[in-house]
Amino acid sequence: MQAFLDIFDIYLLEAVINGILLGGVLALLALGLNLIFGVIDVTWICYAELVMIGMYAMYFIVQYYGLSYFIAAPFTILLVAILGAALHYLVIAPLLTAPPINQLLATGGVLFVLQSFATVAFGIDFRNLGIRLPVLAFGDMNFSYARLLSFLAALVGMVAVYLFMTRTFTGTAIRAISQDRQIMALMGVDTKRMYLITSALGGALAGLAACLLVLQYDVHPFVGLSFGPITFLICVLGGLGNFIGGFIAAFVFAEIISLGGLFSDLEWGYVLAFAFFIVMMFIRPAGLLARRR
Amino acid sequence: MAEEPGAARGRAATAEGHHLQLPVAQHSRKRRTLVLEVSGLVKRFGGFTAVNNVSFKVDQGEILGLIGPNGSGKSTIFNMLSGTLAPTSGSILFAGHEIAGLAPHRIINRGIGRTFQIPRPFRRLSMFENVALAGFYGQGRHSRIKAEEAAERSLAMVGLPTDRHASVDGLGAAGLKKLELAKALATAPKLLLADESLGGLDETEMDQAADMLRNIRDELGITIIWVEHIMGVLMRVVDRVMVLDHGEKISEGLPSAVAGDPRVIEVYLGTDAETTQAAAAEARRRAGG
Amino acid sequence: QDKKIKIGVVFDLTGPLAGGGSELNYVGAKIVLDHFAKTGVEGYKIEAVYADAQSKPDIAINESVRLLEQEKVDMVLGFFSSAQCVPVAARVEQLKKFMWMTTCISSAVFNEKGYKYVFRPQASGDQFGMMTMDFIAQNAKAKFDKEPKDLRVAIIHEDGAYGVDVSRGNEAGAKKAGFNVVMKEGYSATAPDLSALVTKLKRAKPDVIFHTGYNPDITLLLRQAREQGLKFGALMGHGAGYGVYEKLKEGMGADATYIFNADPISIWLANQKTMDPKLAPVIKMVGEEFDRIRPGVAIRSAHVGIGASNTYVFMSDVLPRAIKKYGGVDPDALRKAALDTDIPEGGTMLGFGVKFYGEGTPMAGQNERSFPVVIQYIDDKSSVVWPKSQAQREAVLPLPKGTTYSYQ
Amino acid sequence: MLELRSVNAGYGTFQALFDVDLDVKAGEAVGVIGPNGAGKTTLMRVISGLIRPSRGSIRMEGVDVVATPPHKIVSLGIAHVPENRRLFPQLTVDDNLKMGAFMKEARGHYGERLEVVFDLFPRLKERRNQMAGTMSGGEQQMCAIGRALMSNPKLLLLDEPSAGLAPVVVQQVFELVKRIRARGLTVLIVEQNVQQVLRVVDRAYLIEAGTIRASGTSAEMLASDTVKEAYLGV
Amino acid sequence: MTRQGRLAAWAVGLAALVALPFVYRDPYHLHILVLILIWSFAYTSWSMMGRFGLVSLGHGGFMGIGAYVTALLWNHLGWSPWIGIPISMVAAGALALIVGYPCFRFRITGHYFVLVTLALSGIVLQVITATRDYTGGSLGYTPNRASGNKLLALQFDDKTTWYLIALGVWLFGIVVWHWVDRSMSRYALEAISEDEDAAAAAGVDVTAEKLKITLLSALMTALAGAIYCQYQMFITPDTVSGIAVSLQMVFAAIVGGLFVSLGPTFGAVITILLAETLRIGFGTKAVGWDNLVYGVLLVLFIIFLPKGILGSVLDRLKPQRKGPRAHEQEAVQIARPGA
Ligand SMILES: Nc1ncnc2c1ncn2[C@@H]1O[C@H](COP(=O)(O)OP(=O)(O)OP(=O)(O)O)[C@@H](O)[C@H]1O
Ligand SMILES: Nc1ncnc2c1ncn2[C@@H]1O[C@H](COP(=O)(O)OP(=O)(O)OP(=O)(O)O)[C@@H](O)[C@H]1O
Ligand SMILES: [Mg+2]
Ligand SMILES: [Mg+2]
Repeated sequence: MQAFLDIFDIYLLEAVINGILLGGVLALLALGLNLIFGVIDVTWICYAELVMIGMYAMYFIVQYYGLSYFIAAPFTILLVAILGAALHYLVIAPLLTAPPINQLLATGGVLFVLQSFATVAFGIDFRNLGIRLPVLAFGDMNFSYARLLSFLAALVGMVAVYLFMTRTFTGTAIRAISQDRQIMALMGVDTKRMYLITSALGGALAGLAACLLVLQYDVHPFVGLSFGPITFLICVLGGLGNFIGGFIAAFVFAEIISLGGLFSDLEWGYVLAFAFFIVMMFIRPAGLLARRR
Repeated sequence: MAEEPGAARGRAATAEGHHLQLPVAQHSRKRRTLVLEVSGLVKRFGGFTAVNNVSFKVDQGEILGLIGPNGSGKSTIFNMLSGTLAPTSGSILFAGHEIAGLAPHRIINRGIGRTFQIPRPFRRLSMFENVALAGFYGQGRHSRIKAEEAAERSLAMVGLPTDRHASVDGLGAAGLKKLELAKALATAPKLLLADESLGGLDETEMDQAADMLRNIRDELGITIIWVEHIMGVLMRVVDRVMVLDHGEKISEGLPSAVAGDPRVIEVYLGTDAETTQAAAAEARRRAGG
Repeated sequence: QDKKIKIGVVFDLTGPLAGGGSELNYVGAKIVLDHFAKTGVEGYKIEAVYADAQSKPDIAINESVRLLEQEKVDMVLGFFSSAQCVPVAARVEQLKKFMWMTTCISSAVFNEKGYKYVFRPQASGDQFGMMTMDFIAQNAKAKFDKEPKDLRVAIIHEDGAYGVDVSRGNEAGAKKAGFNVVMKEGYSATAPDLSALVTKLKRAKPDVIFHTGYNPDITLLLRQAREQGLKFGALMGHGAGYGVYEKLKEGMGADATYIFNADPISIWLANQKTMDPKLAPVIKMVGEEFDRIRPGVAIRSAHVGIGASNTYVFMSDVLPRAIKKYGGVDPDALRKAALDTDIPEGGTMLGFGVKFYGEGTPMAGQNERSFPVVIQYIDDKSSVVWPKSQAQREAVLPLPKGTTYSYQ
Repeated sequence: MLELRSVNAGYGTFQALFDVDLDVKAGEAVGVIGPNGAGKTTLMRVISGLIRPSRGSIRMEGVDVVATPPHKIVSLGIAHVPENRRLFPQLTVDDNLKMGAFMKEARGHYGERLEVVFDLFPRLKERRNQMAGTMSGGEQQMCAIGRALMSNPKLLLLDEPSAGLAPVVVQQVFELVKRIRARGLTVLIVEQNVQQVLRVVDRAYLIEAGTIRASGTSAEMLASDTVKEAYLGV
Repeated sequence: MTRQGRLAAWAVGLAALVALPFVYRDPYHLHILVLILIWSFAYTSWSMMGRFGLVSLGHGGFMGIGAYVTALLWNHLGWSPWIGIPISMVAAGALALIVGYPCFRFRITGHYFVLVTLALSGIVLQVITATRDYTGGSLGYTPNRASGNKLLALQFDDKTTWYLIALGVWLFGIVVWHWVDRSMSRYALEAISEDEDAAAAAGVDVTAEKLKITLLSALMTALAGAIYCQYQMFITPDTVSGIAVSLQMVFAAIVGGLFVSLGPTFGAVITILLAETLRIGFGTKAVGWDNLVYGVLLVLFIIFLPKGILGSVLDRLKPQRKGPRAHEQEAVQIARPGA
């Protein structure tokens, strides 16, 4: 009983809230991927590496050119958006009719390219933006502004993307495109343009994530590896293309990592999260929010 | 080996002659060997009831026509009979055994074959392999040789080439429907569920296909449930008709009776009623003769 | 015919470990090798063949095998990560070739392996861990005003070979000193979030945190610690990430001040008065070369010195003896020469002496005279604070009031 | 309105259409009949730009269709209801209809058009939030026609609209074709259901093995021996 | 080529391969050859199911289990790999069944399947790391050197022996591949990969067929892991387990060509040789460029040779093997499985 009470202290609450804040980070990352992977059914294994490039962009614009963070952010978002569009144009477009595994592979190649490009161009050093935001303190509990910011961005981004996808014609077309590409022309949709728009949008969201991540993490060529796989799992756990589901899944995942890590070694938190993912796939194969058939 | 479609037709014609002397359907109905007994079948999708408390029986050697407006639940019933969907409730007795909710491959091994409304060929396999696959697995994975024989027989029966390497890609709508049928036949079914085997065929082909179905029943003694919207052909072939509307059975009986049922005319036949009745009458004439 | 020795040099120039210090080691080693390449050693030409292990053990194995069997090098030198040293040492021993490790510190490399051809002048990981514990043990009463059993210590480490080994030393040291170990935990250096760890630390309320990690996990941990309001009395780092002050400073700004770090002493900090006088010009040379290659670095990393000094020991002591006394550079000559090595304290740029444990002992091949030192970063300078013999100033302990992490 | 001159088209090395000439005048309903694999669907695809002719010209109200990119052809006023419906199965009925009104010109009239379509197909209104893929065949056909009407086309291409529909619905579809015409739309319709289609259209073409074999008014076609023998059988 | 001709070609090729180490003794090259053979076997094992659209990113897990279980049994219990390898294979097989059964039962396909298996390899990796008191964590693990019988311990010092072992194992993989290719199961699995419902309607027990091939593939992959461990005498979670290894398998198999028996082998040859040459070629002068070029080449291969190198080459050699398929994509969209 005593052991039980020991667990329910203020630190548990802190861990819960930190889980939520980590969830914000993950949700932000999952947002763009969900658009690409979930909605238009294109596999960007190198998604986290786009974020990495974005983080470098932030670092260099802020550190080298001395521009303010808020000027650097739109630049970065634009840059990664262009990168996303280029990725589509150069790599994905020729493979649209090939099996999805070929996309996985080609973007896997891009992952190598981006990592080694970063190594060659920016070196192997870990770089830090050096901006340290204040901390919000509630008694014994403290929360970082950087994470609150990501949380808010994720929330706003999720709502915006959701509305865009469901309310606008372009959004609907984006959702339709993966289901029947050939017929899109009959609707008056320029498929190529639609793909480019979506890819740029996905890239822009990766850029947004980069802007906020750079406040919390060091940049190095391999930073993507810490996030890539989890982000994919989150998209699927929430249900592909389901933005609200993805948002919630990010929090569920983050809580498991956070609380699992509180009670045991950090790895077991991950083991738990992965196992949870697998089990959930069996129980709710179409995502957390889907009704069972 | 490859048989011309015409050849199949020729054989169908002989079968018809044979039919006149010994009406199999008539004969077996007298003995009343039940093949299928469905009672209280219900299927819900979320809050929507697609099939509502449907019960019916099918005799050995019978061709039962299943008709009804679009979305009335015909394919859903087929899906439940063949195991693709599990019923929400109700019982399905096939040859005296409960099969409701069994896995599809179990049901096929028990002897229920089906065709899909929209043909689903395996494009990575040759035509022959498509059918041989069904022959092997549909008959309980016994012998590869037997499966290949079954494949040759079924392909010949529907009038497709039995060449082992012929690709599926060359097939048009009619060919795909035939392939569906051949696949179902290769599983050596006792009961065949044919879902819109005529859709997309031109009129000559429709007649051919209808002959083929009858032929299958007469020659192989396979019981058939047939879903179709083309009344002119359906009514000529079937022994009995069942009508669904909004998931419920609204009429059942001999083609002529059903074709005259005002409710059926209202929800389903519309101005087609007359032609349908004519076709039904022809069927009766033939059956009665 | 030319007499020459071909040396295969393996470090990580790409991948996560490169930034963690491996590449700086490489620079140090290369400076020394280039230096000797100009003059040659005892009439032997020096030819170094470099390879990049890409922070992956299997590539380290492949490259070593290739250098030995394809490039026909006479020996391999280098290696930063213990995860690479363990398998490569086994391979080299199997091939009966000679291996000189400059860096990787895990005691698992030697422990009970009975190697004959593998040598390491570097201090082993558990020594690092013991050293910092010893330092705190000697200061507990004076600085914390606590009995050892009341002093709460937390041991956290990245879970690679390096972190695990150091933490073992920490644990042994804590036991010896009689500290209250309130927490001991490993984590993966690539973990995207360490807030759970920080929460656990908060709950454990340690006086001193013993941390072993690379970068960026150190920056991440300390950033999250700041954000979550973790307070403590002192933070003891153990080389690797803590050895690169630049990065600490970049990530934490002023909070990097007062952090301790156990490492072989930086060659530029070593007490030159107690050192063999002929080493001073070498230190100067390495420093100038380094500045030429990497201009504008505030504190030259200890990693450069480690690579340089440990390579220098081989080039200036072992190699000449092998040639002169044992007639060549074949593995057996090198082995015998290494076993003869007997450098007193103060005989290397890192301050320690060199004498290898002999065959038959559990740690055969390990330098028995090496030791790390504890330094403290204060106002962008690092100063040795322990051991007493090397100390350059009094340690600031515990963290002064008003600093971010101070629990006072 | 629509004018095809010696159009040749095919798939890869396989040629499906040979020198096809075809005219549709404004306000007319024209049928295309022919056996399976004759090239009817190919003809429709060529008109709506899904495949490019290898030779020949296609003009819609004088505008060269061949030179127009496929997604712009809709704005010329051509809407195509493809064979087998080709709905977006994972989108709701509403979203499918929305896709029909994707064109800039059509977006403004989205509300009105939706009402027109729901008026024609009340069933769709009941099912507006159902995934199109889970609807029955007939419902899907309604949705497909509805989707095409959303763009407010001048010319409607229907590829076997009655396939798989219940007799009443088939009648409704043909009724609908009449009503659509009454609204001033021009219709080009491919059908297997020869008897019924000849009752609604003004003129028809018989196509076989990729070439036009016969053409004429409905009455002429009904009387024609070629047609009779091939289709009206019995 | 006729059947006899092909058999003769195989026989000659094999004889040459067997003779090779006795003629050509360069140890480093033999080392690379052994690695190529072992990895070829692993990639072939992966393609066993990969070719049927069952894209697994969990094979790193199976490989890790094969390697670690064998080594752990040897070090802690002293059980010879001759016993340890079968046990490790059983363990990997059991895991494959535990995860595979619900996956197939509940129709987890496509992206969902890929990610479930990805999570699986993540779990294996983390568990190996977390149980560091036994497995050495990310430090890696070394099987103890045998003091007695080398054969019993499956430890050999000379490369020729290893080369022959690896060759045997690789050949075994190719034989299994052909055996599956000829079996009725291949029809079933091809059918399943296109349309599960239709396959089920043809009488195929979809779950069982998928489980069988998954089991086979997992067992073989575990064997590959164990052999790799015995040869390298060292394993880390990163080299034999986890996502990176799984991805590597997919890469090589696809680059070589999934649908031909020698495709994965070809993939291993290409990827390993390419990586080695690039690394050695660029050396330490242009650090990072090797992976950059490797990545670019990978992308180019996939874009221009989508069926894999060997697959595309064979296709070009006999173009009309299966007729034109250009319109395939147009036709498949009509009915999605599960709709
Ligand atoms: N998976 C599903 N989820 C929700 N509703 C479904 C699903 N499958 C079918 N339905 C609905 O159930 C009803 C019956 O469908 P079914 O396909 O059985 O009709 P049908 O009688 O075969 O029609 P048709 O003649 O047009 O083929 C339809 O309204 C359909 O929308
Ligand atoms: N995508 C395609 N690739 C290759 N050949 C095709 C393709 N689509 C159709 N064909 C071939 O082109 C010819 C004409 O086909 P089309 O679909 O136009 O016929 P149809 O008259 O519409 O037939 P149906 O009545 O069956 O719909 C047929 O021989 C068919 O096999
Ligand atoms: Mg139906
Ligand atoms: Mg057609």
